[in-house]
Amino acid sequence: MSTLLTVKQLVSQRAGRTLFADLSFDLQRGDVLHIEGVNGAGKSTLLRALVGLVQLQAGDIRYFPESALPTDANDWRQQVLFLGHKPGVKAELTALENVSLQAQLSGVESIEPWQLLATVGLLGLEDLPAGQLSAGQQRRIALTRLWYSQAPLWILDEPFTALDTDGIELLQQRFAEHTAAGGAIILTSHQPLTWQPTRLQRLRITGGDE
Amino acid sequence: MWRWLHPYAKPETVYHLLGRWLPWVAGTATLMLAAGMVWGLAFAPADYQQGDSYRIIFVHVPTAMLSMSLYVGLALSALIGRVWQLKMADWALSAIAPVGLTFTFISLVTGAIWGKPMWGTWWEWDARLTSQLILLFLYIGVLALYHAFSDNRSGAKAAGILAMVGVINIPIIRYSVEWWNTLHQGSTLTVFERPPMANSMLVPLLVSILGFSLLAASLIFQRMRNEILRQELRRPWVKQELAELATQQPAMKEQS
Amino acid sequence: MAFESWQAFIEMGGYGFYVWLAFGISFAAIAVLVINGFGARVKLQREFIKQQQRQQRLAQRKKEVS
Amino acid sequence: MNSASNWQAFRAVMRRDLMVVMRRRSDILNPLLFILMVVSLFPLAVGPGPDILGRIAAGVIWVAALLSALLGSERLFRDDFLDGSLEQLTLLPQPLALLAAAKVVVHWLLSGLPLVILAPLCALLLKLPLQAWPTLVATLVVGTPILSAVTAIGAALTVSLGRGGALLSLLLLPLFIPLLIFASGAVEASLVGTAAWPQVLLLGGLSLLTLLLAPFAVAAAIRVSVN
Repeated sequence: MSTLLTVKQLVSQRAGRTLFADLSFDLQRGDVLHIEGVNGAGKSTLLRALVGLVQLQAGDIRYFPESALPTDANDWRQQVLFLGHKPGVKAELTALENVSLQAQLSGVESIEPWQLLATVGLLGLEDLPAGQLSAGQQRRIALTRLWYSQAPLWILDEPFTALDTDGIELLQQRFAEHTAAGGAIILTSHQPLTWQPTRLQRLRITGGDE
Repeated sequence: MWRWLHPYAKPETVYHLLGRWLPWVAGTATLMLAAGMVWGLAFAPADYQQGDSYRIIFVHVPTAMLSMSLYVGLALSALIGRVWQLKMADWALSAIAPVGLTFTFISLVTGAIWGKPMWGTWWEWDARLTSQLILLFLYIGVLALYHAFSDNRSGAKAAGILAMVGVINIPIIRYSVEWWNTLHQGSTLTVFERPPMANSMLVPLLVSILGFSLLAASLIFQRMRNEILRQELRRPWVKQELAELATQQPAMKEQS
Repeated sequence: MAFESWQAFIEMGGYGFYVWLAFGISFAAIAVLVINGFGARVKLQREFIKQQQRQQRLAQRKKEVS
Repeated sequence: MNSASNWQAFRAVMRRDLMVVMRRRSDILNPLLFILMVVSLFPLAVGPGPDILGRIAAGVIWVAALLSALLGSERLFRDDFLDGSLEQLTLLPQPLALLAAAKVVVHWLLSGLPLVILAPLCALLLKLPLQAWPTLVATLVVGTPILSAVTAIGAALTVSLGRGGALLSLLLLPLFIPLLIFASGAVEASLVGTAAWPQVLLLGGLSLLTLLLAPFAVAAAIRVSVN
């Protein structure tokens, strides 16, 4: 079962405007799907629709289409990791608490929060409230999930926002590991990838034009 | 996971269907209402206790009845919209709510006016009037929530959830208000609970109830049609429909 | 007919003010609702025309650019 | 795939919310101070005679409780919505209603429970006769969960609007009317010497019903709001 996701003929209209119509794609293990488009083209809407946060007007989204088992909603939610614009980091809690609570919520018990924070380069900032950290540092706290998540499919909305070049480099290394291990990634980004994935698909959403 | 988000009923079909029914329903409503009002005001005999003041019953009772059933209808359409993902049912909410609100308002005001000659005061904390007042608040809440969203679709869904919560609460509210009323020995004048009526009063009342029901239906149809147009503004058939209307009213076009 | 004259009908056995006030307010409220319904339609048409103009501007801009 | 059981997720949400609010103690304290101040306004407004105060005490305390519930309710989901935690919650495999219930429980622990503890002080200030104190506390114990649960519905519905305040009161206050009637009715019953337990029992039933149903409404409302 190498196909993780098939999407057929998605149609999205928001506030009376057609964002995209007849959008279809397949995602295999090891694939990276880079979704491009200008501001307001509907990239975020598409990603949010994939995880069921937004209801679209028409279309079919199927996770693990080759699986013989009936895949109910709970099943795919464990297999997909979604990170949106907002990092989901609590400003009142320290970096360390944020990481361990996030892991607990995703049902992962055996993590080393110190280790994870060191990996994303937040060593020495562990016990500061996250609200005192910069946007990029908060983003890094959220991104620690990528280092322990066991979900094969990552859906990331603008993961590079607010990160410095080191951070972007680090993240792309992690992407490479993930795809090499048979995972797949769907991401939106205004920056071109500096890393060349072996299997890169590009999808351009024009948006608005009818 | 799979889901097919297909439209069960085509908005265009419903729009035209409602358009075809509207004149008939509205026409019958006007006739029935006229008949009910004239009969009630001029031909029904005066009440032996309340004299002619009881004639307010011919608007008060129908609107009070409908205000309740419209709220239930509101919640029902919200439920249908949720369970079957029927977007048309979501839209119905914004068509029903203003009608229900107006009817609640009418029943409340006519109740208060009727109370003045009976109790000697414009407002009495009578169980029925108090319940009606709370129902008015519930309607206001639903409408306020609907209009607070810039996106009509989310607004309809949110207001639908509120309507469902409200409809579960209505029996509890009614019961609590009645209990409260007996506790405080409030107004004991049973203006609104009348003994079995003579046919000469009952028949015009039934005619009025029917008339108001049809009026509610035609008002809802009218608003539902507007709502369909608003939601489907980008569809070709709506463009055609509106373009036709625009050419019929050239003055309109220049104005904008 | 429950009344002997027009005068009696208007007076409603002394309750004329209340009865006519109740009926007046009721039908005024309904009238507001009906007018509001027609008004919404007119507003929709205006919105539609505006939208068309916006599209025309967009198309024109595209032509100029290309 | 080691995914958290429902119970684990429930506890994780509770722990996180408790920790967050513990860092912002003023959020717990301010509504309580508000109640105290509203309560002390009444003797100033209607005069300190015990006959008037004792009669209106239960009503005043309950109205103040309703208002303070509204005061703090906006924050229930606002921060979670703004920082993206709310949408992450909806994406968890666990039922959202369960996680919503966890948030309601935390809200009750930090707003309802302190209110119950504060009640004797309010009763004292308002010169509520001693025989009615147990009933007042009992109504608060069974009534405040309703307050938390229904408030959560309203807060979830308005969280994406940014200007929920007045709108929230508009939505919620009518729904609180039965609670107000039965709670103050119970206290009044014990004041005149009749049995108050039927009303308290009724409130308990309503409370259970609300706690059972409200999480589903909250979950549905959250899904609409993150859309």
